[in-house]
Amino acid sequence: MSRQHASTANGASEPRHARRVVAMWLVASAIVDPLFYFVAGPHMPPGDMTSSAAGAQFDFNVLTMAALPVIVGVWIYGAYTLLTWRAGRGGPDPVMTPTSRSNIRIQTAWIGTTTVVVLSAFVFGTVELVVPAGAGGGEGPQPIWTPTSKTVLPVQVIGQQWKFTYRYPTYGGFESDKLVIPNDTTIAFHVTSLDVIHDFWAYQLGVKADANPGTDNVAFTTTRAVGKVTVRCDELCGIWHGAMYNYGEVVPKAQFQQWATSTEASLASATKLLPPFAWSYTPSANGAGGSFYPDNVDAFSKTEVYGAGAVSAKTAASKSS
Amino acid sequence: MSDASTSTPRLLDRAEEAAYELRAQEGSIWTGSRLLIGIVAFVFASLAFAYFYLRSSNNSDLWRPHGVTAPTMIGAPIFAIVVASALLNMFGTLRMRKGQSVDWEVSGWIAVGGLLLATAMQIWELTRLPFFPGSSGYSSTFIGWAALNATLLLTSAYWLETLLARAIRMRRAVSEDGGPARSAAPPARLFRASLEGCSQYVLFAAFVNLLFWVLFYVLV
Amino acid sequence: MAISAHESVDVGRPGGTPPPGAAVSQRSAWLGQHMGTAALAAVVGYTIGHYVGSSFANGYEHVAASGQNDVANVLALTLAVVGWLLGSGALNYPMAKLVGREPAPEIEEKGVGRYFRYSLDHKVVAMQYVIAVLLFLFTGGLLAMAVRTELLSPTTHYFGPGTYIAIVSEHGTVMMMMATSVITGPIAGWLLPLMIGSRRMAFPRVEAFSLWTFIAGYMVILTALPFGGFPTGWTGYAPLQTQAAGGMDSYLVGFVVVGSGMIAAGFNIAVTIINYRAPGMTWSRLPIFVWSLLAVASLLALATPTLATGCLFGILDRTAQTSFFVDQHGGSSFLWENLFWFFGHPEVYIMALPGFGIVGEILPVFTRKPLFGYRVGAAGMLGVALLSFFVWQHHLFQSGINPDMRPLFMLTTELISIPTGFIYLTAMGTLWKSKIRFEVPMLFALALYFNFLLGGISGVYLSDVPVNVTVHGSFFVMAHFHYTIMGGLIFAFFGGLYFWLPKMTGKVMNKKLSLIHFWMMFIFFNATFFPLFIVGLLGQPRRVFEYAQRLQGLNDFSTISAYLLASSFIVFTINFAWSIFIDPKPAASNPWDSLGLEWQVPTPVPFDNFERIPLILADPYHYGEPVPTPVADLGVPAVALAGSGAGGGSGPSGLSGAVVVDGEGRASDV
Amino acid sequence: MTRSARLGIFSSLFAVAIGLVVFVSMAFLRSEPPTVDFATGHAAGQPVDMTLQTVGAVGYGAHPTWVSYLTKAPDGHWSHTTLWDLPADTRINVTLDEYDSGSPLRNPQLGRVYGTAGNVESINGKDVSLVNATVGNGVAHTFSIPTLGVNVPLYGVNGEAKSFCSQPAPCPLTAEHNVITFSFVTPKQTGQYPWQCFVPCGAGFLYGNGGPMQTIGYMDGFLKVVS
Repeated sequence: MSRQHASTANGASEPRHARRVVAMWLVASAIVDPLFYFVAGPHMPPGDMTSSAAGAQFDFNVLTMAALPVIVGVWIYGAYTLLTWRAGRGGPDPVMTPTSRSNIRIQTAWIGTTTVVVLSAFVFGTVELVVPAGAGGGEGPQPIWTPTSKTVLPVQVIGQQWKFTYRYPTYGGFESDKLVIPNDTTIAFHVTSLDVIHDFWAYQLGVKADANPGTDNVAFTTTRAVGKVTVRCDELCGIWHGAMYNYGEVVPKAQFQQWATSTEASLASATKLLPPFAWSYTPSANGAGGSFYPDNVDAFSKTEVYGAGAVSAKTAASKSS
Repeated sequence: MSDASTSTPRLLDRAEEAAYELRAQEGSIWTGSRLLIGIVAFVFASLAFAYFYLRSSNNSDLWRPHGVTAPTMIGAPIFAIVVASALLNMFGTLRMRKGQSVDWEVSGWIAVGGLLLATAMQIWELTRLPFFPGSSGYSSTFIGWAALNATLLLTSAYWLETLLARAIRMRRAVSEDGGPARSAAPPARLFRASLEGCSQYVLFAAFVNLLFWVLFYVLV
Repeated sequence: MAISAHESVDVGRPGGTPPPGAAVSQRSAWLGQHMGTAALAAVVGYTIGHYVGSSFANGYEHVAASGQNDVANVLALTLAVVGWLLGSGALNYPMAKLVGREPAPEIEEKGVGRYFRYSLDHKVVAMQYVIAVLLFLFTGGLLAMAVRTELLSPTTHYFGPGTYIAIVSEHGTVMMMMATSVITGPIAGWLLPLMIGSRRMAFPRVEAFSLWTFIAGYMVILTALPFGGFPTGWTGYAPLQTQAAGGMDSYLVGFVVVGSGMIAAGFNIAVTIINYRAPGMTWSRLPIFVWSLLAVASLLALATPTLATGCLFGILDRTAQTSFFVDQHGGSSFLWENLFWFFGHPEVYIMALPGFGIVGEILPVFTRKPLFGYRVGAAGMLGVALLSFFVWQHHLFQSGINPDMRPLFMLTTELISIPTGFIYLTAMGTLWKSKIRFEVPMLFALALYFNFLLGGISGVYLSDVPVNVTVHGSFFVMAHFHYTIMGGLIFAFFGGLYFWLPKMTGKVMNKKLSLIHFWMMFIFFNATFFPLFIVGLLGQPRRVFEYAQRLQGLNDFSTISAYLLASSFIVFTINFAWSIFIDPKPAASNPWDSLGLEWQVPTPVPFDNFERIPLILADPYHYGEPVPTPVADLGVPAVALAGSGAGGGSGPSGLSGAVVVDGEGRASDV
Repeated sequence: MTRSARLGIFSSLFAVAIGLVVFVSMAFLRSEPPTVDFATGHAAGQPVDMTLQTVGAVGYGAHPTWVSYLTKAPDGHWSHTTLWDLPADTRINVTLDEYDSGSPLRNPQLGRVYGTAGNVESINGKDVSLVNATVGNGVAHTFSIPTLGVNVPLYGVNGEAKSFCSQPAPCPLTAEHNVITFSFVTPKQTGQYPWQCFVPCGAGFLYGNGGPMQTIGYMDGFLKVVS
């Protein structure tokens, strides 16, 4: 229908635009997808130091493989239409055809294709979430996707304004400023906070979990290679949010064993001062130097307390000054 | 154009324009009052969400320690007054539809008084609480409820009062063709549309009070 | 037919105009209330509120210890807003209503003074909105420059860390507040009645109320900085919120104020669309922009109450010392996250959809083709609006809340890309075999499609839970939503401004400056934000003042591009001031040869918009017909013949009798 | 109105706007406490001596009730600041007079002394490597540089003591105080290193971490390490 008007401009028969666009798209996609996967893919963040990092990298690459043809397709389509039918070329005026308002076949195909793509992305994402035990994300206090490994090393990550510390319950519950974990081991990070919300982001480990006060947020990963780890806070937590980072290490198992036992011994006297190990703590909502809530407000529950409630002397001090 | 049959669309003439715009205004009041109920419903849905969220998570075992509740001796009358006011106003509105605008005026003023009384009591209740606001999840949500409910009741009373005042002012102007209840004059028609919406709103306020009465005093 | 149906209903006073009733006497143009009295009353209100708050709360133990009286802050800000409304005259009618008065008739105001008053003319309100929105936008933009300046260096700091966080938070909040109204206020406020053939918005006072609360919200949020800023970002996460400095009160009060304006605007738009469509404006003839507004209005009206309620809880936590968000006292830090994002996600579609609507209007005009897949496009907008209520927990994938729900929220989030895809379908279909004029509005529209493609596809990465582990809370997210909001909404806003300003102001923008603005904005927008995707993937969290040394190159590139992006807005400002105020050139009545109803009225648009209520004959997309179907019978000779290449064709009103209209009922039957 | 008049109006509005922006950013947003210079005139290889004090309430200024650190400048006068220019790769000998009362620590792990020379501090002349905050006067504040791994808990004084400092800062040596000394080495890499207190000492704020805990010049600061 449209073709009968199209040939008026230059007398030549109208080129088969749709075929050209599709051909260009297919060629471009066939180039960019493998190019990305094989050249850039292996270097995509966050690397493959752990199972969850490798999973995130793989998922990222798969999504990009799906996204690139879409982007390239829209670009090619856009460039083609804008160049071909720009008014400056002096082509014919478009003429209303039955399909210029709607085209059931194209619309159905479009909806069908996007639906299939989206549902596949959903299925893929769900499998990649469930099979690798939560893919390194925080799963809350009762994880429903747990690792198959029988030996899991629990590491408690405690966020406070503004630093992370790490407790090792299987080594007497000592608390360290540095994150050290063994290689080839499944780790369960138990992330909690002593005050506001933080977020434990161990970049190279592919682990991220919010640290909420009074909540034990569990994230699993399995280490695959030794190396340095950067830990950053990923949830705005106040003035030093940007400075709330430290470094960790994945070390060989024997080295970890040695580090853990020697640190347990050297910190023994400090560990005694810590509250007994618990999966989450209930710090006082009041600070050391006088209260936010009045002192006579109800007593707290019986979970482990970081920081004692005895603040009266301090309150008196700040009042007197 | 003017001789086109009624099945052919044509421009409205001036008189039809006026009628058309009046109908649009009436429709706006109808739609607007329903949408307003929707908006307020989302406010109280948020409160209900907070209630159930804190209740079910029971953090630090402090949803409602020691079984304290807000004073029922104040809460129950508030609830009763609001429901009674809403029903009374609804009854008045029904009488109004039958042309008895005075019945509605009487019941409406009583309802306004009731709603204002309930607002005052709701605020007064805040000074009579047996708990500190920050002592538990229950105490917090209750303070939130009191603040929101006082606002809800006050706006209901305001809306109803404006209608009652308008009915009085309008009475003489529309007395010839049936008073506010029957008159075909545009102000009367808009007034009735607004009253319709207002009555629904007050009923909705009563429903909200019923729901949260159950949540805060009964189902504890 | 519908026309006959409404003839049969009882017509109040045949031949007469509706009597205004007992009208409030019109205030004097010189002595009345205006922005000056409003500001004065706001200052008085602030002082009273602060005095009252200080007098009874200064003795509280925690206030005495901290020296920070949130009660006084909140009372001062609240009473300042009340004073502002009182002084502006917003409360005159609500108070007159208490004694039963009818509203005053909306009379036409003249002169510059009307732009400083509580005007009930939707066109005046919209122009007030234009200025307010630009003020908001440029304030946020300057804060963005401060943010980028700090990020020039990973370890040496231009601002203190507390100031930096305050600036970041202020930037985010100002921009989010602005973006909620950037199109619904100025552009929709001006055009909605014209597009649906109405003489007014349904509730002109509600319209004006939304503007004046919007301005009040702007001033309230600006007080955050002198109050010490707030450290939470625009998301305001509790319990940091409860702990924060006095600026947090401005955030909470400000969002309640702006939120009530948003609710008012959404309410008014929805009611107007439903009730004030001209005869013949059936749902299938509604311009696509109006469809987007309907979707947005429902989101504004229904999602914002949750935010306002959440902010009320926050205010209570800070002043009455309740414990909504404090775990140790029976609250929950998750509660705010849920309430906030239940609003927050519809909010981002509040910001996306009007942009889609605008480009949907611009494209047919500059391609001379009907909008392709109109029904699909409209359905897509409603679909996005509906789905947006069911996706909020995708912001909380790593939070530890409901892990079992993650696949569900991943599904709903990804499903949104289907209706969003419809928007691309309509654009691509419209471009096919068209005749494209690269005028400035068209360039902005095309830029939206370019930017939103990257923004939308990066959203799929974020919705995928395993990938989200890496990208959540990083600069990747930041780049993503700047691509959707700035690359989408703000480009659409400027496209819309360039498109409709000739009609709104009767003046033309300088084309050369407009083109410079566009190309600078487009190039440097991408140069600013594309590197930030990479920065995020390489591990830089949001809202940090220190970052890894190896990321300095990318950050600096982004910062310098951001400066150039900002200078594009200087070009716009000069263009706007020059072309509209300093050296105005009159615009043609229909410079783009649009078929849209809003272009068929004369410029300047009369106070009543339409001399006669128009009879809508067709949707406004009948391009490419030998004799284009006129959009409406206006009852008076149309000011311009639509359709550039369409040749002759008689005036729209001459055609009306001959056009066979389908049997759909008149629109305003409710 | 003529075109040039309109041009004049808009130009002056534009100028006012730019002036406002410059003022707000320079005079308001960039305002911060003064930086005490310990680097200029420092002989390479020599340690730097630094004297600090912590007080329970500043007693003046915008926030008289807030706890704070104070710094004694090389010229001997006390400055209400927490920003220091320090030479790189240099031993810093800190003498800290602690005038504030103490409390138990939120995280008792911070009772350990580490990152200082010998991983000890000297409290009133006695070397200590671990402070038990639950006994005695508790810990008033800590001096911690997280990125350098330095943590020094500051043992509190008796808040009920007769000579407890209750005057505007700086507190005199006659008031009840602990003298705490320790030394650490600045890094070779120049740059700004944040330091802070980890005791939630912001009275009247939720978790005690607001107010002075989040304000430069009170309980937070920077070591500006220069070459």
